[in-house]
Amino acid sequence: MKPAPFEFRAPVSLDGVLEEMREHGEAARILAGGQSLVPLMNLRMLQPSVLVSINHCKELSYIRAEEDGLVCGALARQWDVEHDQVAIQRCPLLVQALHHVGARSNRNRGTVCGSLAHADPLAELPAVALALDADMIAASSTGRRVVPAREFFVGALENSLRPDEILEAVRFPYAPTGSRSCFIELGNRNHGFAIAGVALEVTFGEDGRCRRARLAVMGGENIAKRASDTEVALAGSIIDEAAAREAGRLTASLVDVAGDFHADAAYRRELVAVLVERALIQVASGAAGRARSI
Amino acid sequence: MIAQGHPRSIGKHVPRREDPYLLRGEGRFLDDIAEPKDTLFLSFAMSPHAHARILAIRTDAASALPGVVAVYTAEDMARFVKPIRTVIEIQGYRASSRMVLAQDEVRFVGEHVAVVVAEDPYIAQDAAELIEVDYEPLPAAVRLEEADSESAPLVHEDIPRNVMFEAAFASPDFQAAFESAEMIVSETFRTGRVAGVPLEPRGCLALLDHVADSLLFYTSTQIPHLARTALSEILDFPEPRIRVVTPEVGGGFGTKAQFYTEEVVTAALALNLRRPIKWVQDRREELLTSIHARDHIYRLEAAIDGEGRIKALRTDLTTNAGAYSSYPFGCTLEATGGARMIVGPYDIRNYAFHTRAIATHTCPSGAYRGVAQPSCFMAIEGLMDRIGRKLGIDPATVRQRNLIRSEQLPYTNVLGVRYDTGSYEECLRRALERVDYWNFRKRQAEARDDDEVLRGIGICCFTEVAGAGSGGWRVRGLTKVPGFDSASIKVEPTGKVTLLVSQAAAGQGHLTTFAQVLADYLGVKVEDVFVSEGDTATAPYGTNTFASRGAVAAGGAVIKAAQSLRQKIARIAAFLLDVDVERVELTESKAIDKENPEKSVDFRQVAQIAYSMTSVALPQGESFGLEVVEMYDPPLATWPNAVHAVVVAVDRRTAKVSIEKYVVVHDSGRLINPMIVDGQIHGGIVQGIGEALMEQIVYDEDGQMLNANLLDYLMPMALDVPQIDISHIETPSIDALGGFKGVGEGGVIGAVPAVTNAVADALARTGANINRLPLRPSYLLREMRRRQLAVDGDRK
Amino acid sequence: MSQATSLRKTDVTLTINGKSYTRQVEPRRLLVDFIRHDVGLKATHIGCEHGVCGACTVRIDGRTARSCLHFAVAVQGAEIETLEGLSADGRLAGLQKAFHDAHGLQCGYCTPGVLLTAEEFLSENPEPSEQEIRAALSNNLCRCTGYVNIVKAIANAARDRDKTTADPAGESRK
Amino acid sequence: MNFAGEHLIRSPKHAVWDAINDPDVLRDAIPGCQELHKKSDTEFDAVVQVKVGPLKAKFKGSVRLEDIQQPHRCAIVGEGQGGVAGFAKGNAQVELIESQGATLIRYNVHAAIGGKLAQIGSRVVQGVATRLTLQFFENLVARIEPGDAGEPGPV
Repeated sequence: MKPAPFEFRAPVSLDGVLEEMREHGEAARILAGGQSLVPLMNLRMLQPSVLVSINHCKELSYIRAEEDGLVCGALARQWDVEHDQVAIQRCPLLVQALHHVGARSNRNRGTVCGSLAHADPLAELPAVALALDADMIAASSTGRRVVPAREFFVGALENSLRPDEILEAVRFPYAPTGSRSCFIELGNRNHGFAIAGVALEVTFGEDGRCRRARLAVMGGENIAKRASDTEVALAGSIIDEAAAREAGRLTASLVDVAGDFHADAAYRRELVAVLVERALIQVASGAAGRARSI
Repeated sequence: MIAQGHPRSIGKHVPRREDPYLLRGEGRFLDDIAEPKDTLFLSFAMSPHAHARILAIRTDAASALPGVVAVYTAEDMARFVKPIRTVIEIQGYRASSRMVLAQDEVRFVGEHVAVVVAEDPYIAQDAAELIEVDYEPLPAAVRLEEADSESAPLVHEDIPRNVMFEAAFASPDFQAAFESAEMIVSETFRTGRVAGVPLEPRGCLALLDHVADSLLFYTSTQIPHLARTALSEILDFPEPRIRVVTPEVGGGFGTKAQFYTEEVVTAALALNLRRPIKWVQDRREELLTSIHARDHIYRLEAAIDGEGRIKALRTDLTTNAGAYSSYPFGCTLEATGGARMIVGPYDIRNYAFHTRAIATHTCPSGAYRGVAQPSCFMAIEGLMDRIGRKLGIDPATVRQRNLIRSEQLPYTNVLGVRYDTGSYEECLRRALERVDYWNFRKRQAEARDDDEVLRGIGICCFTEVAGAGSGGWRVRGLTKVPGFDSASIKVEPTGKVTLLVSQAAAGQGHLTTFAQVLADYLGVKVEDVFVSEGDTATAPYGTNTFASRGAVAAGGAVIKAAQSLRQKIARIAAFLLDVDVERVELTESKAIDKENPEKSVDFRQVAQIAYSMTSVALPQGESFGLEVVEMYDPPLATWPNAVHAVVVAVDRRTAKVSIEKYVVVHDSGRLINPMIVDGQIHGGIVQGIGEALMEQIVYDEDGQMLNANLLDYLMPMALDVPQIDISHIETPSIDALGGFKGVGEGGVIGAVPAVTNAVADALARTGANINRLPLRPSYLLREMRRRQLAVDGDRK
Repeated sequence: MSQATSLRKTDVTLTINGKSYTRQVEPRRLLVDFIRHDVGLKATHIGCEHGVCGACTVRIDGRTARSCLHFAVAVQGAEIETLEGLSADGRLAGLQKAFHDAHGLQCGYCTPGVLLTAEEFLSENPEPSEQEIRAALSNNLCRCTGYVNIVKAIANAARDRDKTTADPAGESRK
Repeated sequence: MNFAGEHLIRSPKHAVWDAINDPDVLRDAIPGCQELHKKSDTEFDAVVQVKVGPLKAKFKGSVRLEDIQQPHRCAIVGEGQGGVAGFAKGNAQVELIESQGATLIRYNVHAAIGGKLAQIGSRVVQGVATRLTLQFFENLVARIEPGDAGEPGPV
């Protein structure tokens, strides 16, 4: 399929981009890497009348280690974030998830913010943003606002940006020293869209008990979801096989899953339970990615 | 008879001469052909309904779009195109004809309703979306299980209960044998609908030669000659003025061995508008409209003795024909194929089948690699395992007791089909050895019940129908499929050899393998042979490329032509060497005097004489030129056979299947190029792994396809494929020239049953009965849980 | 081209394989169509147009990318490379020979995309394990070869490449 | 796609029944409904704009009330042509049950999509259909309950 016609804008500054969004808003879409957007345009499911490319806005292409987190600009390519030393050291969950995002050639061009704004129910990065309470920096010609991840993701392919806003950057909080994280997903094929996935970060206390667990799960027709009840249940406990299995069972009961021809609802629910259990065991056994303080 | 003393080329791993230009990206596939500046492009409007009456089609908005030249509906096309009608002369078949665009009624989602002709493919698609069609949705017959019931909506008014084809057979004393047996083992098997999905979608380019008023038609096809004849009949345009040229083809697998409506529309509009027309299909259209396959239900009953031998077998087969009978193989090929091939390598003396092809409001089915054999062997090999489980005999032993023994060959099976040679027992013995079968069974017995991983082993012993000659097609009623293939050999004046064959490769390496055959049988250096095929203006007429026939039919034609041309070359060489013709031997592009080999003339010298280009005249009575064309009709069929043995591990908690070991012992008779044979087996196996584990074209109950994209129609990628251990046994055919048997479809035929049996074996401990495809984790876990609930129920 | 569409057309200049091409195209013109039909470089193939199969893989600014997921107008100023360019200057010679020797291709439709993917992978992973090769290839669809000989060809190319490019200081190895 | 659910509405059964048959109420309840004209007591022409993130599709079609057993039960049947995107149809079996002066509205919905929407977006569209159904019944509840029910809680 060939895409439908559109007008093309390629402003060279953020202000230029925001001006275009102010003018066109509803009818416009931002083009960054295009790895999620263009397939829908080629299949003519999505026919924006104005496409605003940010690829010529050098000021949006940055990965900055700031005081309270790693900030990725709207043009930060997934591959660059995946190989950024600070990200590897201090945001291991983000890097682990990026390994699963599409093919290498998708990650070369796809951006972190693009994947977050697209909010596909089975995309890995929204689950990570929710798990880590990332902050989305929304910019418009009238100013900026910070949207916490739990308020950013509304539903399948839907975020809470206003029509004239763009996702200028995302801030991933650093993982606490000594915390361990892992990202697991499983699909009907060994690489490609998952049926369910788990983003987990656990901070252990000196006594080896779980001081804080941050867990988000993706698995169905809706956007990834934070499993807060499970986090509360895990706090203060030793993560052994029994605790891991119970946490998996509890999380599965929280997630709303729906069946389709890839997998029925019962299977998705059971898979969420198994993946949470295995993620916890992997984190507890120290085999997971370890956050190192610089 | 091979030229003695000639360094054999047949049997060698000769790297392919096709590779260099493909590796530089210089292969010209259909859409790579530089079309003329004034070429127009097509885009089709497709039905969103599985079954609906067309009330009105408004094309004015589309026609008005700048860049659009014309918009046609079925009524417009009827002026210059006849419907496609698939003729199959077999008892029980009801022909259905199909207009190139839906007329009055649409019968499957994606069926073409109108076509836009525009100056640019983007604009053509814009316009296709402006075509407004008023439909009156009608009830659709979609599920195969219900499509032939009394109340089911009819796909074609004149085909009662949608039964497009029905046939039955019973061997003479079947009933007596069936009733006298000690025990009956029965099972129902359901295989999932899949598609060939070649990486290059279909497409064609029609060019007009105004002067000669002839049509030059490029199309991504496996059947150039059959397509040319069909085009001539449907367009009522003289066949001599049609030239079909096959470009590089990006995979076929049977999908491109059909003749499609879009090919007719492209050619018809070029003739009508007197302008070049190009149509390139996109992936969504390809999944919606290229033939599907394997949507089958098998009900098997085997009457067995205490030892597990099948005394009598009954097959009830229902296949989903889709909305129309595809051209040229129609809807009967899967129905007859599944019912006839299922006896495979087993000594089953009493057999009965009832088989049917049922029309539904879905895309037409057709001949995809293996044609029903992957499904029918999944059924019979699943039954063999169940016989073993019922009697407590190991499935391998059950097979050993049922296999045709080598001393029975040549063997005529219960359907009167002759297996000339084979290695059924030897392939099984070696496969069991290479997969370390008995040790696996030992380890499996020791495995604990609460293991996180369940392991299983699956076997498939099978025969593959290949290289079918005219007799084989006639017996199936496919009289429009000739059966012979042909080869034209020309030793050119410079001594080089031009070989033209009636084939059209899609990656099988024909230019290399046929050169190897000619080199050995003509005594010419393989590098002096230049092969070409796929162009009906040069290649002689033939049946073309499908059903594993290339090596047998075209290979045989090359041998026949070489044997007749050798005589003439030897005579002229004898004249030049002034020796008796018996003393002449052709080898390495030279004719030598056997008695003193240093005395020789090369092919160039012989050719110069034959083309009267030297001072010496051609000897008395000899004709000019060195050219011959031979047609070769293979036997009814050749019968490669193989055994696949597969070990899988299934995660008990997620039901994810991983293949740990894959062993193949294959007998394709005499191998021309073992490297290419292994490549065919690898590709077939991985298509089989996809068909078993993840591939399915999904229609909902309203006949809507839910996965016309590659994110939802899953096929294996590199991470889903195990190491594959292939070893060969070469038992040459005694019926087919050259002893070749063919290999194109063996990989997929063996893989589907072997992987399915391995998974079923792994889960047998949980009580799950695995008998339907694909084996998605969701289905496997549900089956494991079903039995566990029952067990929990009992325990409470 | 008809008068109507020319209204919406703009001049797009791309550098492909080191050469600059300017064509008048609509903004929606996919990069793969610009390369194939507007410039005439036909080695890059279309298999799906929704970013799954990898047949359309090219390099943008030195990195592999799917040319069916980019609009030509949006990659102006970037360095585009296709199989024709990489093949011409010999950079792929080792891989091409390995694919030929190991029968790593049958119909050849996926081959351009596979070669570019393999070249990027090998340049960063000189001594890959078989599993790493399979992971690198896990988004290039091939329907003919079952990937067996593709993986073997890449492993062979890595081994041979290792001999030629390994310098004593071992910098070339990461 | 099938899903079910129920809502308690703090108003009497006959008021809920009247609301379900009132085009003005339906127009407010159906998410993205731009037009709803009465063709007969039980049939309305409708134009509904479905917006899911970047995906927008405008459906022209009809809403019908069928198997009416006043005031207990009826089926709300909607069908719409989405032009190129394909078509959508939904059938909501609705049952009203009196309970202490309030009404429990119980629904069982079967929704189906057709054409390109089904072929390409089935994974995403399923979630959308579920959410639009929930929204419909929440809008209905908000529209029917007397003012003092206050703002509908955060979704």
